[in-house]
Amino acid sequence: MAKDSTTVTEPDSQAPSTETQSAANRARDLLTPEDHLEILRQLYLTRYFDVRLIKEKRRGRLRGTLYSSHNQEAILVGTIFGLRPTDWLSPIHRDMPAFFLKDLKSGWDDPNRMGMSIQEVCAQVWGKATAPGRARDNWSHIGDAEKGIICSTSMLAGTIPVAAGIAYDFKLRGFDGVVLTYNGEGATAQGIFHEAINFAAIHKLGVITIIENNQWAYGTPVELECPTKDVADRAKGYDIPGLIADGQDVLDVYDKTMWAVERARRGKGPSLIECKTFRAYGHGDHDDDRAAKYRNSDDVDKGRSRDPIAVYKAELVRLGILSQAEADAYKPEGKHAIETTDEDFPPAVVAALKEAVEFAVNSPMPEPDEAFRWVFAEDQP
Amino acid sequence: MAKDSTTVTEPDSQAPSTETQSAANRARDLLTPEDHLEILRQLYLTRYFDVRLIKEKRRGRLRGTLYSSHNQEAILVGTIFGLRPTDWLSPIHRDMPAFFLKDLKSGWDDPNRMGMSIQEVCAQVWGKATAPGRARDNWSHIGDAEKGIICSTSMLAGTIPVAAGIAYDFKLRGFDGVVLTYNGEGATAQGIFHEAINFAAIHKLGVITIIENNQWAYGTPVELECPTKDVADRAKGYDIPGLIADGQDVLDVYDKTMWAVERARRGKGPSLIECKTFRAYGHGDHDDDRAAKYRNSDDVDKGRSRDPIAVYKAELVRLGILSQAEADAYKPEGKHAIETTDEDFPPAVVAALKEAVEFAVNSPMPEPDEAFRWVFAEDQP
Amino acid sequence: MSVVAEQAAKKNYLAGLREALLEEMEARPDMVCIGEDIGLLGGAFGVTEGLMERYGPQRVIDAPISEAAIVGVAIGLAMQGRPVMAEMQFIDFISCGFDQIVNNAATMYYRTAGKVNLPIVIRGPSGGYGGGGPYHSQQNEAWFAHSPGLKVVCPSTPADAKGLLTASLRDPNPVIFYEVKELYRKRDIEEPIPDNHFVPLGSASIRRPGNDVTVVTYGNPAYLCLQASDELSSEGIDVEVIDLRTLVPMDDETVIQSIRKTNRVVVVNEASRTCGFAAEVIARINEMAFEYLDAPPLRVTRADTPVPWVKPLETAVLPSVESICDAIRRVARF
Amino acid sequence: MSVVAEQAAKKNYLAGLREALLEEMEARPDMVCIGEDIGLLGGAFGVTEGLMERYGPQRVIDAPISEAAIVGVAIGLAMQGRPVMAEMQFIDFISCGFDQIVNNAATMYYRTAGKVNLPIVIRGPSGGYGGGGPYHSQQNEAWFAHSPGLKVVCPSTPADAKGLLTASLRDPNPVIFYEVKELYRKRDIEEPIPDNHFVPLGSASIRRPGNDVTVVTYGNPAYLCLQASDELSSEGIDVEVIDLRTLVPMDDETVIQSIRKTNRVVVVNEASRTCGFAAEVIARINEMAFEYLDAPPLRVTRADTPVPWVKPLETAVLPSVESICDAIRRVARF
Ligand SMILES: Cc1ncc(C[n+]2csc(CCOP(=O)(O)OP(=O)(O)O)c2C)c(N)n1
Ligand SMILES: Cc1ncc(C[n+]2csc(CCOP(=O)(O)OP(=O)(O)O)c2C)c(N)n1
Ligand SMILES: [Mg+2]
Ligand SMILES: [Mg+2]
Repeated sequence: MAKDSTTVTEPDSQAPSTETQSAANRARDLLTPEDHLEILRQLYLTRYFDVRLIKEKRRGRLRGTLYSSHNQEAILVGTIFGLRPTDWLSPIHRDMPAFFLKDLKSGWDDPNRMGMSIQEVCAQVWGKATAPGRARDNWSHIGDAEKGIICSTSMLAGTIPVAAGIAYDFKLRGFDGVVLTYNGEGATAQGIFHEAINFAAIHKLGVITIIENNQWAYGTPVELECPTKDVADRAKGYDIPGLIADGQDVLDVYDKTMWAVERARRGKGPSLIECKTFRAYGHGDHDDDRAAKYRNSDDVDKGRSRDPIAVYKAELVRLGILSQAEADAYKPEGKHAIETTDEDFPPAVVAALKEAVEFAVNSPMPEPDEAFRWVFAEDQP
Repeated sequence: MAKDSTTVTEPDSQAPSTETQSAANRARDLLTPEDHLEILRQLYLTRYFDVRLIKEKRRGRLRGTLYSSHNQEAILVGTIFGLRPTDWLSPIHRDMPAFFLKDLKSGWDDPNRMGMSIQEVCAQVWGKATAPGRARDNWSHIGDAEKGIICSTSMLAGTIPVAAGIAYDFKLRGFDGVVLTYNGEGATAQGIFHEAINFAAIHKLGVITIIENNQWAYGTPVELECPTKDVADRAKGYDIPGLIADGQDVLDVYDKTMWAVERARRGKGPSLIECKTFRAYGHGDHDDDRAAKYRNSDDVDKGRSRDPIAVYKAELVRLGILSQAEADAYKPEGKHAIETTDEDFPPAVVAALKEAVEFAVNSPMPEPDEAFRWVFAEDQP
Repeated sequence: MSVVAEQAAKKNYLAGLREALLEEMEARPDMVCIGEDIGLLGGAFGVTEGLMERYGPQRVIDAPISEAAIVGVAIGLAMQGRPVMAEMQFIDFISCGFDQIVNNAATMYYRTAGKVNLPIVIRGPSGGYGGGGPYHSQQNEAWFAHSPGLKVVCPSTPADAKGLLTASLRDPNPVIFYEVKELYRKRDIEEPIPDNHFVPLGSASIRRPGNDVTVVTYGNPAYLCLQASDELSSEGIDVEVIDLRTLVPMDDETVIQSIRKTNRVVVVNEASRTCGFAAEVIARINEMAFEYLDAPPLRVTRADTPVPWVKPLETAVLPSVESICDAIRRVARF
Repeated sequence: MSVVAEQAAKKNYLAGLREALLEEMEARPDMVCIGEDIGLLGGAFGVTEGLMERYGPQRVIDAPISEAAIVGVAIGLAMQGRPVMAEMQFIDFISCGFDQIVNNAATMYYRTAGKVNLPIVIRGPSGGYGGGGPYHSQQNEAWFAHSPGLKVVCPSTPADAKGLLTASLRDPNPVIFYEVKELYRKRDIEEPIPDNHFVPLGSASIRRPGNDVTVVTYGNPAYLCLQASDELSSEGIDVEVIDLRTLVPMDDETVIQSIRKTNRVVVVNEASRTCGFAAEVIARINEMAFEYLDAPPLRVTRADTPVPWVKPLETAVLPSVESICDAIRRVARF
């Protein structure tokens, strides 16, 4: 997970690997100080969203399973920040914040933005009729074609072919959009992962596969899911770039993503980006206690030791964008979710969640009769 | 397809690639002159079997589709020749001769040998009760656990996980057997290909995946099935050796196979061997005419120009194992199947087939009532 | 029209399918076809012959041998509003794309509460009687009939082939379309196909009116049932043959009406028996017309076995004119 | 035995399953278990807890997330004579391994004409009522009941869970074993389980004898049916509840016997309606006991929808005590 693990596999002969390396490190140079502050704000928001849900869940206020994204925020923020509103996403169970992070730059409350609002996402978590899909499926299985988010099933890696279909449509239309799909390292063992990336590679589609390698797939370590040294090596089987990013470093994730995105926009096809990170808690909240059985606590401490918020703030101080005092104003980093308090987060972030949770709580449940609707579409006009 | 395309990818750090290269070229040195003559005999037999079936099929004497192995004989003979009788095979539609080639060295008629007899294979083709499986499924979908041959379904690549299961059993028993599975280059696009090789690689199982890259999957060229330069590159996604063999050169196929087999016997896990060849005719006999629509005849001529029998005989002359006159005694090479005559093959080969076909023709059909049997096994004692 | 001209206008089942595809591809420039060997080759059976020449390799995709990806890609294209035809080279291979169909395509409209519908037709050659063995003879429609959100169609005449495929391609929902490959080029069922032929999904067709026994069927067995009816008419049993054509949604009305008249019914499907579609038809009849039944509704189906390859074995397990006659006689004489 | 000791001996459904696995693993050193997270973790629900500690990672394989490979590897192991337990983390994910099950495992014995049988149990948590949504609530047993060569089992009590899993693991055929996850730790169904408990496949159990209406069911709805029976007894309707326990092979005898007595039947399955197993039961009843029916056999099933996540919606589509009572009343008063 150290910075020096950062490598780029670029089989495309037009782009020699040294050039590639530097290209992959240059995207961040275009970020303005405002961008940096927005990224930090998004990291806080992502963390706080998770923390809040963890607490709500513990208090028994939520149904379903919470797959915490704690410690993996840099992957979500770093991959999404540089996208265009018209690009597509397909998050998985551990990526709940991705739904609102998409196009968040357009403003948290812009109803026309190409991402979901935090309200909508909370409505989904609380299972309300105001959720996208009216809470007919749970947690992260939401999508919205108008917002450029694929609605996933539970079946891991199952949205990659859908992403390929959307990217194929882009190609037919001459549109240079990209589709990012998220997958755990465990999901790379699925057959559909192979079929879909194979198809995308053959047709040079703008599909970018983000692998959140948090070392564990539920109770199974990565070595039992993937035989290669790095999960990124899977890319070699398709002659596509397999990049490795430091998943704790939002700027490294951002660089690698932008490199792959720009390449895809130029019609050069898919990439795979392995973001190395570590799952902070149990697989889901139901697994928090059992996880201690299969994960050694030293490893867990080590895995959590590079908090992405801390890593980024240090960089911002180094860049002179934040003073040390500003960096220390809010300090959720390094704390267990339930040890954090609202004071650890910027008031605007706390307020945004408060409002969203209220919206969710006050939203109506779907009517039972809805259950029988929308099995089939009526004939279109 | 030239000899110089012969390369070995050996990610296993214990075996540096130069050593590997020579290892991969040394297996043939252990062959005796008798072995060489047996290999030649097997090439003739394999060709003659196919030729005979093509003719029978044209005369309307056979049901089902014939997927000719013409021009691909070196792959079958070269991969099977060095196996032990207790190793397993899983041939596909184009590998009909593989069933009798297995353990053929033990004698064509040895009832205890660990391969099927030519009689049995013909009985299958003719759909008779004397076929393994009593002709309940067609052509190549036969198997025999006692003979170490997996019974396949039609679903391409679907036997690789079964091979992995058998190899896992070997591992549990401390037995150093290997399992060879055959797949076209097209079949490498299937999800199960990925899942199974991934599993085999994780557990270092003795599964060797032979890819018969004959450039076409039915009417689809390899570029539309596989995005990598060589199909062997698929291996890189699993950190297993991906070897490339000249599929027209039985000794090169033999060398590469033996290298992978010996490696597997040492517990170092699976390999993939791409054998580059060219499909001589249509996908199946029903496609012979239509194939001209999608395959340019120059390419076809070029693809067929290095007949594996000719290539091998030239080598045997060079080695002094055959005189030129002996090499010229039988010359099926370079001829279209229906242009060959029985005089183009050694009399023993012709006689063996004659006897087998007679056996098949004279064998009884299964009784209709059998159709209702063997859906469920009775409780075992 | 002279007899000669009328003869010339007769078309086979496969031609009906091809016409539907060509016309829809022509009429809707956003439509895409995807499948194995459908382009350069024109399909294993030639159903897509000429499509790639006309509409190019971008709209007619020669897919890798990846049934699951074919369906998944079709979903993505359909989400973008494109009608998609996805071919399974044999419908037997649909099992390799099963998850994407039943869990992803079937439920998308439901999961998005009516926001995203998927105009996808997954079609392919199906059925036995041709000696194809276990993996080239399946009619596995019951799996999909049991998966809410999928329509399921199976035409048995050239005109229905065209009319139903057209309707399926225009339907906003995913449709699993079973083509009967033994009928593709069958000469004696050729018939003229009206221009712009469209057969709405969910309407059965009475292939033969009759008063004594209702036979409900679809696909290839429709012809066996017609033959059986002819034979039985000489025995004084007047059979009504209903070809369901669409299984989901099923035309309950036509079936129930018929039973109110005949009070006797036999249901024939060529798939294996347990949990086949015939069982569903019988359950519905019980629910909707129990009082009208004067005899037990019987099923004629394939035995609960795979379809064996060798001809006498295949014949033994599949419905036959004989087994259909037997069942009809039994209910007629009950 | 004192009350206390007897209390202590009561076991839950999950314990029954675990015992069966542990005992078979102990008794048969060649047996192998394979599945996602079954080893280090002990299974998502703990059914395999302790197995890896006892039998090591070679016999208890933590498989990659590859349902198709899990089944395929199980086939290879079983071909070598090993009994195999293959876990699907949720039975919903079985669709990802569908082809290997229906085309490979199910038909191997048939295709080899009785030479290769496959002692594989594919088991996993199934069923709704827990708010799992479309992908953690399925009971997709009808797909497999429709695939000849597979046995299909679904226990509803702790003792049956153990006895049937033991029988399944000893069966020489592939068995798809539906565990009802809502029953895993349900306190009020705990019961003592006899030592060496074995329940032969293919035998139904009469959970409540009665004279007026037969209710045929299995799985979680068995409890709804029992509750409904209690309610209806106060209305003077005496219900006999039959828990099929095994769907393939089905115990026709017990069902038919009961109907000969009651002349009325309701069939309940929690899967979606069309082509669900209830339809099969009704078709068989028609074939075997039509003359005994005094009322139409009715079905109570899930609506033809996915299982929605939010509780009121889930409740709306699944069978309930109320909907079961309604159906029973209808047939009782017919
Ligand atoms: C096809 C399929 N099989 C099994 C599961 C059950 N499951 C849900 S999450 C999970 C582990 C995923 O691990 P990974 O892909 O590494 O993602 P992570 O949870 O670590 O983010 C499993 C096995 C599933 N959702 N889909
Ligand atoms: C899962 C699956 N999909 C489709 C088919 C139909 N099919 C049979 S052979 C074939 C082409 C195979 O090409 P390749 O793997 O290159 O082998 P080759 O025939 O060239 O030897 C296809 C598509 C199949 N058998 N299985
Ligand atoms: Mg993970
Ligand atoms: Mg090929």
